Amino acid sequence: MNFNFSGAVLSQAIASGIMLGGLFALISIGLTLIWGVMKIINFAQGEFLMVGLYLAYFLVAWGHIDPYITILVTVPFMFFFGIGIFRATISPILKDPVMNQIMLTLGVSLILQNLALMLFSANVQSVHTRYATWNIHIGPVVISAPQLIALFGSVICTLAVWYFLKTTDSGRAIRASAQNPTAATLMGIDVPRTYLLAFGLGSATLGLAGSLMIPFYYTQPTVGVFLGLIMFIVVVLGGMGNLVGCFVGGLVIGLAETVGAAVFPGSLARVFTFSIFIIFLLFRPQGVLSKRQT
Amino acid sequence: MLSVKNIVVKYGMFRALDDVSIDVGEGQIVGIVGANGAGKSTMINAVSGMTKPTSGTVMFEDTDLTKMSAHAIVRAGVVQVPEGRRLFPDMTVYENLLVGSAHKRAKAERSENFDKVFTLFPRLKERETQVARTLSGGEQQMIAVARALMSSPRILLMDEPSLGLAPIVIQEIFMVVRQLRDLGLTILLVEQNVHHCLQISDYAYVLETGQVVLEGTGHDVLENPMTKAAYLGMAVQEEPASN
Amino acid sequence: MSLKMPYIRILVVGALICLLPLVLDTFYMHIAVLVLIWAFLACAWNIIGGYAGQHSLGNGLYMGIGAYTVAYLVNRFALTPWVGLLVAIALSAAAAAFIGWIVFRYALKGAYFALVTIALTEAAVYVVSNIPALGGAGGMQMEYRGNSLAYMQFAGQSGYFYMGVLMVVFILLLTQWYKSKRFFYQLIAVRENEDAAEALGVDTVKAKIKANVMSGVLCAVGGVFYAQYFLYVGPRSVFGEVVSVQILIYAIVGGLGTTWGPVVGAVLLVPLSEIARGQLGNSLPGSQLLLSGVVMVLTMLFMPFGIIGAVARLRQRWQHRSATPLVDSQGGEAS
Amino acid sequence: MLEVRGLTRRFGGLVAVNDLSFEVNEGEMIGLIGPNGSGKTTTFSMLSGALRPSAGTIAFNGERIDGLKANKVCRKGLARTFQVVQPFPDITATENVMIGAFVNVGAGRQAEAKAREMLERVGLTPKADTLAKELTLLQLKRLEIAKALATEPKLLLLDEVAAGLTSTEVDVMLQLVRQLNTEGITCIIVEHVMRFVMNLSHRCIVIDFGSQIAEGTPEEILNNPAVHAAYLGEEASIA
Repeated sequence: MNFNFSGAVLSQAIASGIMLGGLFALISIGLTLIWGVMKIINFAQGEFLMVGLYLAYFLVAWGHIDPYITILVTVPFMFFFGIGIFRATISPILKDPVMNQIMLTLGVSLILQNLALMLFSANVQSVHTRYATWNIHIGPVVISAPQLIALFGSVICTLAVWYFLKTTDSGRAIRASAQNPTAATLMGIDVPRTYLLAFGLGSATLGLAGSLMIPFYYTQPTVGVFLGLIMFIVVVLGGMGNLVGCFVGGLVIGLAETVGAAVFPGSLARVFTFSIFIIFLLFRPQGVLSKRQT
Repeated sequence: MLSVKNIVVKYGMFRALDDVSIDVGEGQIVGIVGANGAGKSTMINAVSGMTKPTSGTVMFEDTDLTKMSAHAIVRAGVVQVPEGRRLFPDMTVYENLLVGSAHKRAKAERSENFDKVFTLFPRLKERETQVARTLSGGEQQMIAVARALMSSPRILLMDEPSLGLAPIVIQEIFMVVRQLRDLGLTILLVEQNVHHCLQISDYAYVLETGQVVLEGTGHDVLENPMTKAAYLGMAVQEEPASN
Repeated sequence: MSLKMPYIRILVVGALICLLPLVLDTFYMHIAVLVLIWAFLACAWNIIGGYAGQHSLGNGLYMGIGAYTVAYLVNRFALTPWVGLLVAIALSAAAAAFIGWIVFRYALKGAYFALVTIALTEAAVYVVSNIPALGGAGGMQMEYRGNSLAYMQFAGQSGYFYMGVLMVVFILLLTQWYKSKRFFYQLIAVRENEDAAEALGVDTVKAKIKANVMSGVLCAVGGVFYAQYFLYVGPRSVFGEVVSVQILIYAIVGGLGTTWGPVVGAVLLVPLSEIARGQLGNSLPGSQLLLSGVVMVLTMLFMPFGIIGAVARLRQRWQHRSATPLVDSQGGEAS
Repeated sequence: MLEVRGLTRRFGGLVAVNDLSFEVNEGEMIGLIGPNGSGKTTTFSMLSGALRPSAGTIAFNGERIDGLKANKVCRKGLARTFQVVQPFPDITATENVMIGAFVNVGAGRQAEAKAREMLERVGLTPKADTLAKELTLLQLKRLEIAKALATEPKLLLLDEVAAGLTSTEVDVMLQLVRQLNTEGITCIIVEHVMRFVMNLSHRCIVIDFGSQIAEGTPEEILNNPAVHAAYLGEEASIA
């Protein structure tokens, strides 16, 4: 291990960690809604992001559309993509044991991953936009502009989803259906439709993530494997369905990755991230922010 | 207003309701009493669409409720206050009430309904911003009733509102039920608490193992010795238990 | 039916399978060996996933421990794989006991259990990739030391084939034998209803840990065999999520918690995906995993109890229709 | 045989069971009754080890068993049935009972013989090879008893074995439980079907809001005004 790194390295690591954390928070908002709030299991969430990334990639690379304008396409597309997948696969077995849902969505993830492999090959794809070179210097620390935009996007998206859940009738219907589906039905809420809406929205946020990430990230058929696991880690850390917690959880994991990478050699930092996750699951399953329930 | 005809509900082999008919007239409180497992909750759930009957009809004025989904029945004005409250535990009192009035018809009357509910339950106004699960049992029951009222019901189905509450709170709850009737609401009330229920009921049915064994005005049923028998098993005890 | 019948069936099928090398060419012999490897691993997973109902998504961890242990010991100390096998058993038993103790003591269930097991097996990938002595990300090649049982290496595929048959027959006999034992009943009780199991005197935590160890050790044995066959181990080829999913998919498709389910699943799916890889591997990469995904989705949607479960249900329905309904003497109509 | 002192259980702010003390003697049949939500099932869960008491002690044959896990309590000879039947749905009735039998028996063959004997005892022999999920409610309730009996309990906790049964079925169940008692098994019965408890119990303990409000023979209980109030609601009128 290498402990004699300079202050500059550390401050850069922290800055990058915050940027990465914003990214992790952004991709995890959807899962917070789907799994955290609605308790729907979707192990293909990472592959949904992969779909969003590819869509954004093609719009930018082939359609020559500005990445931030692709949002107009990626978000609605992912909304209906999510609804389609939900209707065809998850919804019929929503009442089956949890394990069946896990297996089914793992199957979906295998399908999406390998379809992408067949159609787009295993090559790493990325786009070159004028944004890529925009950097902001704060003392010795360098921050890339697209990453900063993604961080802002993550904050805004978190607030938007929070506002939606808190203040609109549809948002409250989603929370009510999750907390007590029977009572929700008895209050005149069409619960199956509410599930569909929640899943669609959770998927749509990944369209947004795809568009915001593509200027500085890459895409590849297996890009969702690691990022999908990160989403689950962030949601658990954030405390299942807590949107603010999700943001904090994203930052924690982002910092763990970059600071870890400065300390541990090679990709061992990943092990550090996983360890944080397992320790949290065992000792503080209610997440970073929530108080322990008695 | 509500008329249940020859309804049969089966859980597997078990007949929870076996050819039961009841009628609820407009502006009445109709009580259904009976011991645990007599089929009272099944009755309520069959009306509100949560359980689909094997045979028989449930008519609400001119609509056949057995053909409608549960949430559509609520929108039509038949609203249940479920057993054990079933609040949305992590939402505030105010949010619980808002969820109650989320469908179109109720949304139009949302502000009047709020006024009505807060006049009936001033205590809920004070607790507006508290999370539902932190409230006492009695207060939670009030939220459940208030939440149902928010969806502009024409008939209210109440399933054991006194369950697990202290005697003084039970009194309060029954007073509210009577008040609601006086405001013109129709109520179907299912209860284990026989005395209270029958005292306020205009008409009542006694259920035993899925069948109506007695019916009449609340007063008549209360005075009938068979009512007690259905509960404590006193009359039956005199027979030899062997078969 | 005699009580010995299931054992005889396993032995007879095993013996018949031994005739296969007479008719199969090299390509199909390779597929046959793969079928045996995956059938063995799926049977091993079936103990914790099928019988105890704890769907571990991380059994690649134990397979990897087996494969890496043997590869390292053979390469570094020129030991015979048989010693490696023993060490692998010890190591995997320790790992499975420790992980089981932590996970089951804290009563992790459902998605949480799945996630922790994935995280563990994925963590193993990153750990191993960073240890130069284990070949890092590139993995380890093993030397071919000659056709000898002592080296667990064979010139042609038939040596591996017979060894694979022995292993699968062994694990089937073991499962069948255990089926009448207290331990397996306790596992099934845990799977079906944990509270009720506790109330009937079953120490559910202990039972699950034991099952995890049994399953883990057998997966490690499968890993040893895998390493000896391919003479190569790599972080992603024996550890990680994809491998772990592959281990369980055959059991799930074939029929969870049945003796033959994992074998049926492997026999049907492995050749399909290998042929897909052989035919389409160049033009359409990923076709074999795509196939796995489709099969998994269809299984969950239309026959969640797998092929064996579906067949049993069909047979039952057929019998029900032909038999006159029994009237229950006590459960008559309410009076 | 069983000595309960000051048993208390709180859930957050709610006191489900409050300072409950009672004794059960060998060979007795005790009815534990009270209205819905009065804490009967919580009491059972504490006795059987499924739930840890917040305070108080439970001694079984002179040995403290409070705080032991359910499987240990069961092996000491205290078995329970569940209010909501808890079968192992995907295996046969015999196999269900075998799991209980394995507490004292090691070999599969013996366990099976014992399971069949228990099924015979509760009158479920015709359904021995039926999957548990295909049984009717009455059969499941019998299975529940057979499973508990297979562990060879000295004390049996019966949680609402008659609830949901038709009156003919209640009679059948009544005979079965009485038979068990004459065979020397001590029982505590939680029950809503009053006819069932009143016919079986030697002694009844009545609880309401988690506290004991009366104790005595069935006749005494039936004539106790406090019990009437708890069950029927107070006679006070609503002004």
